[in-house]
Amino acid sequence: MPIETLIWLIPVPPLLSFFLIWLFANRNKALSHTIAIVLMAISWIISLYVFLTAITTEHFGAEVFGHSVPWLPTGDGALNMGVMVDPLTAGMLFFVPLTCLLIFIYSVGYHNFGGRLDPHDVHSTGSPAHNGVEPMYSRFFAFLSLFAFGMLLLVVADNLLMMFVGWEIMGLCSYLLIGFWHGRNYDDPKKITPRQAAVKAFMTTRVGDVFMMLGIVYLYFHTGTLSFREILYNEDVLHHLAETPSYIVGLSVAAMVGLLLFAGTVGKSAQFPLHVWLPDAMEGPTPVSAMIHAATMVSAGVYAMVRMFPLMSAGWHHGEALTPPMMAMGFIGAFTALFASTIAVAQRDVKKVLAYSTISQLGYMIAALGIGAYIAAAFHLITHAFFKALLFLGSGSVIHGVEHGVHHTHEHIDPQDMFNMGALRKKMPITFWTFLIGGFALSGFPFVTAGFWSKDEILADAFVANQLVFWVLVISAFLTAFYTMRQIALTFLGEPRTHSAEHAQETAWTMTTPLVILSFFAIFAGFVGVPEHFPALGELFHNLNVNRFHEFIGGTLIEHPEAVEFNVFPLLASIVVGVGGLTLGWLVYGWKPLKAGQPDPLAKPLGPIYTLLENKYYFDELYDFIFVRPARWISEVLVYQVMDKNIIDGFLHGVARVAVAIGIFFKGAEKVIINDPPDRLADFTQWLGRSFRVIQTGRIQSYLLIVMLVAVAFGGVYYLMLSGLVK
Amino acid sequence: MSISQILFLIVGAVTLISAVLVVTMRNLVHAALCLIATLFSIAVLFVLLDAGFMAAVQVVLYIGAIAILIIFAVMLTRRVMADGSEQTNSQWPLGLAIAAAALASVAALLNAPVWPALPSVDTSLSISALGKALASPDGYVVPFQIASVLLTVALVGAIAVAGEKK
Amino acid sequence: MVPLNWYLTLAAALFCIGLYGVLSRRNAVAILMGVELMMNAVIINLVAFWRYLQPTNINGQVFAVIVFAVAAAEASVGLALIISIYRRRNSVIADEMNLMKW
Amino acid sequence: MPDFNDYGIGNIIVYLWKLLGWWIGSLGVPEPWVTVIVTLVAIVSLATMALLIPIFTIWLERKLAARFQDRLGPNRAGPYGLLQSFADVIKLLGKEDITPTGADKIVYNLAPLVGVLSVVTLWAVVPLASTMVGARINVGVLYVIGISGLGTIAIMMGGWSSNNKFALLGAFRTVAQLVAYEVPMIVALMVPVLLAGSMNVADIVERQDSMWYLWMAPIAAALFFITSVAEIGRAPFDLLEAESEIVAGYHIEYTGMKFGMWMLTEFLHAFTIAALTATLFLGGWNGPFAKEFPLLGLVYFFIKTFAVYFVVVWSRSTFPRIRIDHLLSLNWKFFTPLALGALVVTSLVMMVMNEFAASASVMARTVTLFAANVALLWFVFELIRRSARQARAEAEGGHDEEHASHGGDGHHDEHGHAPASAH
Repeated sequence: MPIETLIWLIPVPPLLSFFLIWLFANRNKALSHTIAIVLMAISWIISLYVFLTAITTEHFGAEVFGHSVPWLPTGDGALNMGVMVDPLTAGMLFFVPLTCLLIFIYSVGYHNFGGRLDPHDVHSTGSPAHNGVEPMYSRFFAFLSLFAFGMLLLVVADNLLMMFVGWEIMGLCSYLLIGFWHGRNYDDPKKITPRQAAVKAFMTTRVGDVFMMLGIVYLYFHTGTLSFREILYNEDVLHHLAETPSYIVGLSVAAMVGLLLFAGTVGKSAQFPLHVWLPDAMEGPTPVSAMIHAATMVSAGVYAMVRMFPLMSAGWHHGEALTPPMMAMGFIGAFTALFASTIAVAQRDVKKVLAYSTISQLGYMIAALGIGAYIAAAFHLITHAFFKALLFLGSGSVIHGVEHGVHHTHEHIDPQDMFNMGALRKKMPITFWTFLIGGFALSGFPFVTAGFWSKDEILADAFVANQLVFWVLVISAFLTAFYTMRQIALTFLGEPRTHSAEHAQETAWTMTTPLVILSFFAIFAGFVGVPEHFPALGELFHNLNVNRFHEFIGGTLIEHPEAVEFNVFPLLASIVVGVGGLTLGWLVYGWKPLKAGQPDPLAKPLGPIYTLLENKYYFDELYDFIFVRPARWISEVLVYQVMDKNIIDGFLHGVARVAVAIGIFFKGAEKVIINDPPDRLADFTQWLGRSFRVIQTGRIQSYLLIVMLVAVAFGGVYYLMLSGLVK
Repeated sequence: MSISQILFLIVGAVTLISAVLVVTMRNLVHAALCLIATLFSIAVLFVLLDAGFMAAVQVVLYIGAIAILIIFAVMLTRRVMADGSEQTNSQWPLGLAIAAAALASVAALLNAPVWPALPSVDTSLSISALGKALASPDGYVVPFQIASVLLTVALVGAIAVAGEKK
Repeated sequence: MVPLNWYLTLAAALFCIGLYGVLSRRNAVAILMGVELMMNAVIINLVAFWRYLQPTNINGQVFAVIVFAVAAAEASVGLALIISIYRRRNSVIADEMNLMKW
Repeated sequence: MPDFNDYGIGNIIVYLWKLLGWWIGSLGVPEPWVTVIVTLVAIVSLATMALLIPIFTIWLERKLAARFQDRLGPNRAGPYGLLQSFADVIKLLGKEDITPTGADKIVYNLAPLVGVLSVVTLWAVVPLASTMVGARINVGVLYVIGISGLGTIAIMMGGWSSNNKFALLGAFRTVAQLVAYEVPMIVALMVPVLLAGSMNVADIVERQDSMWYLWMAPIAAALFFITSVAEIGRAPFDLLEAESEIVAGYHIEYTGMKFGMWMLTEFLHAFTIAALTATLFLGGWNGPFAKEFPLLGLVYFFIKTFAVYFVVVWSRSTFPRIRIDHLLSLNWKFFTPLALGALVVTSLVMMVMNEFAASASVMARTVTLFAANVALLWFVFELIRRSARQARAEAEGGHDEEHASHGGDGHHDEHGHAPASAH
C-alpha cells in the first residue's frame, strides 16, 4: 500500500471504533475495550510504520508524504481535504498513538474491568462506580476513541481547516469526558462538580477558538488557501503576508493571523489568562486527564503553534527583533510557566499539582517558540508528553490504590488529597518507581532523564535570545523541581497519615504495564535530542547515531535553524535548579515526614502568600468578579430593569396606546369598507364550492375520467395548433 | 406481405382480441386468463422485435408472478362479486368514448409516412450490453439499485398492508 | 418488414383498451388488470423505439426493465390494498370505496 | 442435393434435415416458406420425441419403484412388462371423458393442454447433441424459468375450474410451493450462467467440455436438483397431490385421456428436469468424441439424463412427504439464503481469479470453486447446528421431563416429519 494511503488510514480506526462501540457494542464491556484497543493498536502500528519510513527517508522534510482531494468547492477552487507527514508530524505520530494506546489499556484497569457491577451503580448513572466496574464503561471507550480520532486527524491534517475540525472534535470530547461523571455531586457546594468543570472547559476554550476561527478566515481571505504546504513553505506567500499591513496599525497580516491563532492555543493549551479551565478539568476520570494533558488536547495547542511557526516568525531572522506574535508567545509563555509553578507549590490535590505543572510546562514550550527555539519546543513537547502521561497515570494509580483503602476502612476522606497519603512506596512499589522516574524527568534531573535534555535546550536557547525569559524560566524550573519533590515526598515517603493510605494496594497489571512502558520513554526519549556539542555525551550519542532529532525536525522548516553554541552557564543553571529544587523539596518534606493532621510546613513561613497560592491567586474569583458578576449585573439591572422595563416597554406601551386609538377609529370604517366585500366574496366561493362539490365523488374512476377528458382535449388542441388549423 | 408482417398481424390480433376480452369478460378468472394470453402474445411481439430478454422477462415476471397474483386475488375476493352482477360502472359509455377518442387521435397522428425502416444490426449482443448498462457506474446502476429498493419497499409494504392484523 | 407505426398503433390500441378497462370496470382487480395492459403498451413502445431508432443504444431496454420493476411493485402493492380493503369492508367494488369525498 | 459425405454418419440427422429442405425447395416453394416448413417439421418431430419418452419412463419408474419396495413391478404385458404403458394408454382412451357439472368448461379442458405445452416447449432449448438444438435462444435459461411458470398456471386452471374443494386446495398449495421454490431455483441457475458467461443453454453445455459444472458449483447443482424436484411436485414434495390429505389434488376430477395428459405432464416434467440437470451441470452431450460424432453426444446426453432420472425415482421412493410449513421454511430459511450465498461466493471467487490468476487452468479454477463451495456449506451447517442446539436447549429447558422419556433427540426429528393430516 502506498504510504499516502496508510496516512489516510491512521485516524480511521479510532473513528471506526467509536461507531462500532456506539452502535453495536454498547452492552458488552469486554467487546468494547477489545474493539477500542485493537483498533487503536492498528492505528499505532500504521503510525509507527509511517514514522519509521519517514526517519529512513533521505532529505525528508524537503520531500514530504502528502495527498489531498478536493472537499468543499468554493467558487474558483476548492478547499482540499488532505493528509501530510513531514518531520514534525512524524515526531507527533511517534508519541500520540503510543500514549493513546497505553492510556486505553490503562483505562481497562482503571475502570475495574472484571469487577462485578454494583447494583447500586446501575441506577445512579453518571456517578463514579462505588466499588466495581464502571457502569458507563462502553461509553467511556467510545469517547476516548473519538478523542484519539480528533487528535490523529489534527496531526495528519495538511490544512488549517481539517486541523480545526480535529481541534473542535477534541473540544467536544473534552467536554464529554470531563463531564463523564455528570451525576456526581459534592457535599461542599464550593467545590466544582464535573458538570460545571465540563461547561467551564468548553466555554473557556471556546473563547480561544473563536479567535482562532477568525484567524483562519483572515488567513484564507489573504492567501486563498489553507494548506500548510502552500502557506508555510512558500517564501513568497510568507513574505507577502509579512509585508501587507492589516487593519490594526503596526501589525502585518502575518502578525495579526499569528496573534489570532495564538489566542486559540492560549485557550486550548491553557495559557494565562485562559488557564482556569485546566485544573478543574481534573474532575474527569484520570485516564481522561492523562489524555487531555499529555497525549492530545493541550499538546494540540502547542503543536498548532509549532506547525504555524513559520507564519508566526514571518519576517524574522535569528538575532533580529522578535515579531509581535513571538513577543506575545515569549512573554505569555514565560509568565505562565512561572505563575503556574508557584500555584502548584501550594496545592493539596495530587492531580491539581500535576495540572498546574502541565500549564507551567506548556508555558515553557510556548516561551521557547516565542524566542524562536523551534526544535527545543517540539522536543519538549514530545518528552513532556511521555513523562506527563506517566505522571498522570501514576497519580491515577495512586488514587485508585488509596480508594481501595478507603473502601476497605470506610473512612470519609478525599482519596486525592496528598495530605491523606504517605508511605505508599511500600504498598505500591511499581507505581512509586515509575512515578519517581516521571517526577525526576519533570524536574529535569541531570543527564539521565528526558526532561533534563529538553528543558536544558530551551534554557540554552533562551539564554542566547532573551535574558528576562531565561531567568523567569530558571525560577520556574526551580519551583517545578521543588513541588515535584514535595509531591513525591508527601505521597510516597514518610509514614501513612491515614488508615486508607495504610491499606492502599498496588493496582492491576493493566494499569502498571503502561506506567513501566512510559517510564522507559521518560528516560530514553531525551537521548535523541542531546546537543552535538555537549561535552562527552554529545560525542557519544553522535557516534551511536541516536541524537538525530535536531536534524530531523529541523528539516520541517525551509531555513534549517542553527543549533545554539554550547554555553556552560545555562547548563549549570539547569543542573543547579533541577538538583537544587529536588534537594530543597526533600529537605522541607522528606527530611522530617509530616505527621497526620500536621499543616504544610510552607504555610507558616510564607504566610498570606501561601493562602494566595493555595487559592490560585484568586483567579476564579477574579474572573467571577470581572466577567461573571458584571455580566449578571448588566443583564439584571441595566438590561432588564432599565432598558427593558422602562425604555423599551414604555415605548411599546405608548405605541400600543396609539395603535388602540387608531384601531377604534378604523373599526367603524372596517365594517363598511373591508368586511362586507370579502363576506360577499366568501359567500360566492361557498356557493361555487357547493355547486362544484358534486364532481368530487370520492370514486377514483370518475377522477381518472376527468383527467383523461382534459388530457384528450389538450392533446386535440395541441395537435390542431401544431397543424396550423388554430392560431 | 412478408412472413414477419403476417406473423405480426396474427400476434397483434391475438393481443388485441384477448385484451378486449380482458376488459369485457364477466367472469374475472376468464378475464385473468385472457390477460395471460395478452401478456404471452406481447412476449411474442418482443421476440419479433429481437428483444429476447424482454420476452423472457415478460413471461417470467408478468405471467409467472403478476398474473398469478391477480388470479389469486380474484379467487380470494370472488365471493362478494358474483358473475351475474353488473361488471361495469355507470360511466362506462363515457369511458369508452374517451378511450376511443384517444385511440383515434393517436392513430391519426401515427398515420404519417415518415417512419424509419428497421435497421439491420446484430442485436444478439444486446443482453450483455443490457447487463453492462445496468451494472456499470457509467450506466444505470443507480436507477437499477433504486428500482431494487423500490421492489423491496413494495414487498414490505404489501406484506404490511395485506398481512393479518394480530 | 413491419413498419414502426404498426407497433405504435398496436400499443396505442392496447393502451386505450386498458384505459377503457380502468375507467369502466367495477371490480378493483379488473381495474388493476387494465393498468397492467396500459403498462404493457408502454413497454411495447419502449422496445419498439429501441429496436427501430437506437438499436445500438441499450437505453430503451434499460428503461423497459425499470418499468417492469415498477409494474411488479405496483401490482403487489395494489393487490395488497385490494385484499386489505376486502378484509375490512368485504367489497372489491371501486365505486364503493368512496370515503374520500366531500 | 446435399452430399451425404459432407455430413457423415455422426451427423445423419442434420443431413436428413438438409435433404428435406432441398426436397421441399425443389417442389417450387419459395425460399422463406421452405424455412418455415422445415422448422415446423423439426418442431413436430422434437415434440413427438419428447412426448414419446414417458411411455418408456413410466414403465421404468414403475419397475424401479417396485424394486425399491422389494416387488417385481409390471411383468405381464410384453417382455419384462415393457408394453405395460401401452396397455395403460389404451385403458385411458377407453374411459369416459367426464366434465363435471359446475366446472368451467373451457378452462377445465384447456388446463391439461397448457400443462403438456409447458413441459414440451422446454425441450426447445435442451441441446441433444452439438448439432441438435431446438433453438439457440440467447436467454435460454430465462426461457426455462418462464415456461416453468406456465406449468403453475396450468395447475391453477385445472384446480380452480374443477369446482372441487380438494382440487382448489391442491392448486393453492401448488402456487405457494412452486412460486416459493422458483426463487432459489432461479438463483441457483444463475451460477452456471455466471460460470459460462452466457444464458444460452447450448453455450453453457459447450463451456463444460473440459469440466462439468457439478464440480465447480456443487451447491448450485444440488439446489437446482432439489428445487426442480419440488417444482415438479414429486415426493418428498408431492403436497399438491397428497393422496392422504387432499385425495389427488388438482386433477381429482379429470378422467380418461385428460387425466392421461396430466400424468404425461408429470412424468415428462420429471424427465425434463433430469435432462436440464444433466445439461446444465453434468456437461450435457459432452463426452469422448462427441464433437466429431454428434450422434454419440445424443447417447451421452441420454445416459446422463437417465442417471439423474434414476436419482429422482430413488428419492421418490425413499423419502417421506414433508409437511407444508416445513416445506416453506426449508425453502425460505435454508435454500434461498444458501443459493444467494453460493451465487455470491462463486462470483467472488471468479472475480478474484480473473483479477489475480487470469491464466489459471480449468482444474485450478475447479478446485478453488469446489473448496469455496465446501467452505460455504460447512459454514451454513455450522450455523444450523448452532441454532438447532439452541432450539434444543430451549425445548429441553421447557419440558425436560417429558422429553427425557423419549430418550434422546433422534425422535424429535421423526415427530417433525409426521404427516400433516395429524393436525
